[in-house]
Amino acid sequence: MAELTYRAAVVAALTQEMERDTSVVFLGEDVAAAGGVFKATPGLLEQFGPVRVRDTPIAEQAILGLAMGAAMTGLKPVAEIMFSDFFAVCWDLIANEIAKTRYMSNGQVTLPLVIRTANGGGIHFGAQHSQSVENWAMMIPGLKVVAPSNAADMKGLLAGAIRDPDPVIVFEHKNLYATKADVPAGEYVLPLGKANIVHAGSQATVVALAAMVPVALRAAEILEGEGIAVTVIDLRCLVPLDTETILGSVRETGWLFTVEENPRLCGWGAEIASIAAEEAIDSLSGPIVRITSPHLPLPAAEELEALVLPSPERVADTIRRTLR
Amino acid sequence: MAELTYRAAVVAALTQEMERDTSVVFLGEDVAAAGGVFKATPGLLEQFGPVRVRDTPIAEQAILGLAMGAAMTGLKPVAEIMFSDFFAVCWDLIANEIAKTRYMSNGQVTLPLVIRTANGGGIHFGAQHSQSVENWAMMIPGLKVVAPSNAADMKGLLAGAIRDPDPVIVFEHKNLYATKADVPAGEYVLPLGKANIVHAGSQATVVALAAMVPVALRAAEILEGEGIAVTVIDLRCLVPLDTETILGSVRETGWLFTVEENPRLCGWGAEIASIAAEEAIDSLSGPIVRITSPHLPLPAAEELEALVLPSPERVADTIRRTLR
Amino acid sequence: MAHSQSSLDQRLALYRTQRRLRLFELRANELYVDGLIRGTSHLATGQEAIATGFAAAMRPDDYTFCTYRGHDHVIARGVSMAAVYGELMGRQGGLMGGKGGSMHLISPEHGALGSYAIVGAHLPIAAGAAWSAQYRGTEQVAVCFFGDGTTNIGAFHEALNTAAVWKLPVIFVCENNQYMEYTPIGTVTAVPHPAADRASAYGLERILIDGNDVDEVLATAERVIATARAGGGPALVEAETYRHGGHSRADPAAYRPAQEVKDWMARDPLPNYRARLVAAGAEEATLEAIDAEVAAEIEASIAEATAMAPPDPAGVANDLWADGGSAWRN
Amino acid sequence: MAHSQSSLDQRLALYRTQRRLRLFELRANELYVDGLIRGTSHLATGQEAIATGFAAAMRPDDYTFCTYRGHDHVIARGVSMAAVYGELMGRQGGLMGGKGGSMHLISPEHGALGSYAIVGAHLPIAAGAAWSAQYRGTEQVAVCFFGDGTTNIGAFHEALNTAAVWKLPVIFVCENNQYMEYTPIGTVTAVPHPAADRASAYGLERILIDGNDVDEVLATAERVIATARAGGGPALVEAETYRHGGHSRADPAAYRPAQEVKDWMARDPLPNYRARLVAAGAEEATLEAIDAEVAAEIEASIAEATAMAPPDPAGVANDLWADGGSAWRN
Ligand SMILES: Cc1ncc(C[n+]2csc(CCOP(=O)(O)OP(=O)(O)O)c2C)c(N)n1
Ligand SMILES: Cc1ncc(C[n+]2csc(CCOP(=O)(O)OP(=O)(O)O)c2C)c(N)n1
Ligand SMILES: [Mg+2]
Ligand SMILES: [Mg+2]
Repeated sequence: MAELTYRAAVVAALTQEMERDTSVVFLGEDVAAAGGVFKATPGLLEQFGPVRVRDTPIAEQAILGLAMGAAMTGLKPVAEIMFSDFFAVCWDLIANEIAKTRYMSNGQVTLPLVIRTANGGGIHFGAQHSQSVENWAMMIPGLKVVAPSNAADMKGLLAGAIRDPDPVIVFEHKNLYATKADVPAGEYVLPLGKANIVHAGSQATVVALAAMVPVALRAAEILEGEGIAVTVIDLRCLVPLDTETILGSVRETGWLFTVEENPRLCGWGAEIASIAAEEAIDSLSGPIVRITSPHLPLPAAEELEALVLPSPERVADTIRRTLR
Repeated sequence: MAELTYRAAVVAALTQEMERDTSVVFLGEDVAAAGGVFKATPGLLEQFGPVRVRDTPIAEQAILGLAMGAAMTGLKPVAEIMFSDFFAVCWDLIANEIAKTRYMSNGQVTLPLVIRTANGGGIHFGAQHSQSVENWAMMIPGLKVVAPSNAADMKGLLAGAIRDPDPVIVFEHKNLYATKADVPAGEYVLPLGKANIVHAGSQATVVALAAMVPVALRAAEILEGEGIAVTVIDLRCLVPLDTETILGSVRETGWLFTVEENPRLCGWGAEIASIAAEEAIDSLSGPIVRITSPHLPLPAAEELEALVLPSPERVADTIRRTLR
Repeated sequence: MAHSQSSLDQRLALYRTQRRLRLFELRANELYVDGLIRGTSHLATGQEAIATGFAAAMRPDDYTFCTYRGHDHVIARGVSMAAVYGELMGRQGGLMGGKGGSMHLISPEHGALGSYAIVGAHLPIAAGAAWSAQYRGTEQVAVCFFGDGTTNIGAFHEALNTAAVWKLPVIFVCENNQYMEYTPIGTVTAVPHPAADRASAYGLERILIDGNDVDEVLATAERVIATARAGGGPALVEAETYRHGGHSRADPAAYRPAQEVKDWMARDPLPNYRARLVAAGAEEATLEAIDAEVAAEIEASIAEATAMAPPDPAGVANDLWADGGSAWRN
Repeated sequence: MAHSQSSLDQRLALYRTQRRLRLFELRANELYVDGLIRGTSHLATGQEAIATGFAAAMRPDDYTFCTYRGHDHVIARGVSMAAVYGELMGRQGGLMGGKGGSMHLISPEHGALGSYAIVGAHLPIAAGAAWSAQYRGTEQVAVCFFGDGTTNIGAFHEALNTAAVWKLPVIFVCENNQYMEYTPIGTVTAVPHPAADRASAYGLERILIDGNDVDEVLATAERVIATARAGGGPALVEAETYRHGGHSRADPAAYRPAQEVKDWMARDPLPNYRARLVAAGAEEATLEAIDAEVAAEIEASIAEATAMAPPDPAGVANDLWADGGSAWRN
């Protein structure tokens, strides 16, 4: 165990996998010489050289095309898209090419690649650099979707994503890069698709992802002080989705809340709510309530952004009001 | 009243609006001289001339940039994106620029524009020309979303979309272009955001959209033959969403089914299910069941495509099994 | 002259390939009319010399990337015509078991790394395969075919610039058949030659050739591929040609001036090449024998495909993931 | 010489504008350090001559499109500096009430049609405003500013080709400050001059100018704008310049060679232009008076902005839709 920041865990996972497998290559904008604009990849160029760690032009379609073509022909590329908002300029490569090619080929090709991207708000970057777009990826068949909430998961899940034989989107939350956690020092790999129960409580199930996990945990503490005990599930992955853990908990508590950073409509929580409303309806003691950002672009000013993103207080209030 | 095809209704609406408002202009690939690859816009070039009806290069980002810049400066552009799958190559213009600019500007600019696109499957075009992507648009704050199920609605809703002061995405279903319906002959404009109860029945509420409306209606007939009476709601619009009509019906019937052409995860039905599970939970007599395409790219072969898309039989079976 | 380089036997082989591609599509079109093939398809009738010349210059382990108009490019790499017919008919024995369809033919074992139906997408992907070859040091080359209309979309620009900067072994081949779908390329492009006139924007040589002359295509292909293989970087080739038919099944191509069609039909690569071979000393009998063998081969593959079973419903949810399944939950 | 065309008074006005832009950003940077401004911001210190020269050549009803590095371009069109400071500070009185932030400054009443933070996106949008002007017959021109790194993304290519084919009154101005974020442009671009060397790919004239010489910028701007206004179509201008600081608040710009920085600092547009005006007969006292007036104006606008109230929470859900609200359901 060593205490690492979330951003240091990114380098740790990339280093671990690049050391063990020379077919792992890494490319993106300002990622090599500069070590990434979020300083999440320093030292890789120095350790693995300019042939394996490459700076690209500002051309996201080229970046993902390079990654896809390389994955079709024996490499395991890790591509960085600087901000997840920029998925919009290379969405065809993600949604139409990378996601669909294996199925359309009837299994003739496999695409072992990872797309890393900085996702989410909370740092006052405004509407075009702060989106939470995990649902963009979740809705496309053929993509696996990972969103770690802490440094240990970042190391293990990014390593797991690189070893996974299918395309995996790894959402790194901008607002978590500076957070620290104890991270296993040696080789550390987590399987995709296993949620994590980060707080146990019998009265309600609260499902959260990435930066909303600490928010939900804080809300759980607030409620605990009032004698309300809730379970907090860190989903970790949206695809594969650990419905066993979610439904198992809901069947025990009878209440389901989702805490989503995304604007409301068609967020990942909607999918989970619909699954529970079909498969656990008899266990529900009351409404399924989604706590999300309102359906708005994210405003830039600190005070306005804070009003839009779910806060521990809003989460606690909503749960309190609903349970009573 | 005159019987028109769905594709003829597109021309009828465009003609009606271009005749009354010279600020309405129309652009896209092969739309002018050729009248569109789905033959939905013939005659417009001849009637309105090459200054208002323009063929573009294969450059979807340019098409939507032209539309957005024109909308910011006094025009009401209607842009065609030939297949909705191609939203992926211009997604930044749709999701980051067109949708967010009014809010980011604090209301200083208004974007009265329409994006028309051919959406959906059923004609064996394969995974990259058959997607149902209404949820792609629904999940982005700042976009209104329309998807007509018949020729009359196509004329009224496309006209309504052109008169709407905000960006509206109009999904035209490929598999409906040849269908016919009675369409009001004179000026005809429908408001956005009003769902339509197309079949009344007290035992369950079935919500459908676009090409899934005839599928749901056919299922309702099958069930009627067995003495099961269901209500079928044609949503018509996803944003604004007519939750009054949906929840009102669910409160009466106690059962909610969605019929979605999209692959399952984060489809529009998930959002509706989550709304009902929060606001109508006490009225529910059983599970909310979503009938969707499985979470797969759409295969090309006719037999395989038919297995993936929801069919009247599958809808009827699901409802029958659930209600008993 | 370019073709003096290749022997008569080689040139008879080039004739045979063009003949196979031509007849494959003419018969495919008839199978549509007969209702044996459904969905859509995009024929390259008239453009065979480009696929033929490049395929002849490629190593078996080189990579081909093409578009929805890709039957020729896939077959020219040695893929079974029966498997392609089967895919067009949507059969279990089709190249992709019916999952891909006409627009997405792919056969990695033949180096055919896919047919892409979103304009421009495969240019950066081809660059990626070339990057992989460069990284692995295999001296493989990727050849990427696309149309004139594709030169106006963003992905073209991103792929060309990045490939040039990274000196990737990729050949970008613009098949300029004069039209996007129904719109003449000249009306939507700022330069007369959509690819050749843009080579300088990527520091590349301007290469404009007659895409209906297989000898010229082959000579050019050999030259640019040799350069790329030796580490000299990418090339952008514009090959002028013409679609004999419409854009797709749905298109009668009525928008084309009669004189233009007439002029281009006079440049049909097949009869012209046949005449050139005769002039170069080939026996009529030899050519007729080739025609007959090709016809027999094609009828046999149609029969084989027609006998294939429809797709197995049980397989519809297979092969989304590498584990062979498509589960998104536990 | 270009500048002989403009009178001394005009040139003193150009000096004043550059001075206003320079001081606005130097003070903004200090306000960050003081914690009065949060979030991010991208300064254009060293690039003022480009915004100044073009703004001086534009008609009040012409359109400006710029990027996240857009303070100069918006202020040069006459937008209140207090309103811009207010937006950077996230105040209710800010240009967009705090909703947009530093990267999205917009003021239609001044012809400033937006600052865009996704590289390349605003090039086609600027073409759209130009199309609208062409359609309405107003002889307005759109001027679109972007960086060197932006020339390698797809939207650049689509916008340039389409604008050229439609002969749109739009001027594309590449501010080549030698770097994308931290990566030297030469290492990721296939040609030495990312914009100028690509003009021919769109049938446009090659225009490469010293972006640190406001007289040369103004002369070029007047020429290309006059052509566009007269229906002569678009232009692509590459103006060479240099960022004095890093890409954004987060960047110390340590990656830049000391000699390179030194050479470019010697080309700082402000002291050089000041010296040129003195040589041309301007009084030191006149220039000092301008400096003092600008300083006073800026301190006053900072005071005004600092006094602005924080954003009103009640307004957070306003103005998504034209009806002033953001309802997605009934
Ligand atoms: C991004 C995108 N836009 C539009 C289309 C629709 N489309 C399919 S083929 C085609 C014309 C392509 O023209 P060209 O590149 O010249 O190739 P050709 O068909 O002539 O071989 C168009 C516009 C598409 N498939 N993808
Ligand atoms: C599509 C996209 N990719 C990447 C970025 C991140 N990014 C912001 S500014 C920038 C550099 C742009 O360089 P240039 O065009 O030269 O403009 P400059 O910042 O030098 O003014 C990058 C890569 C972005 N905003 N949008
Ligand atoms: Mg063509
Ligand atoms: Mg730059």
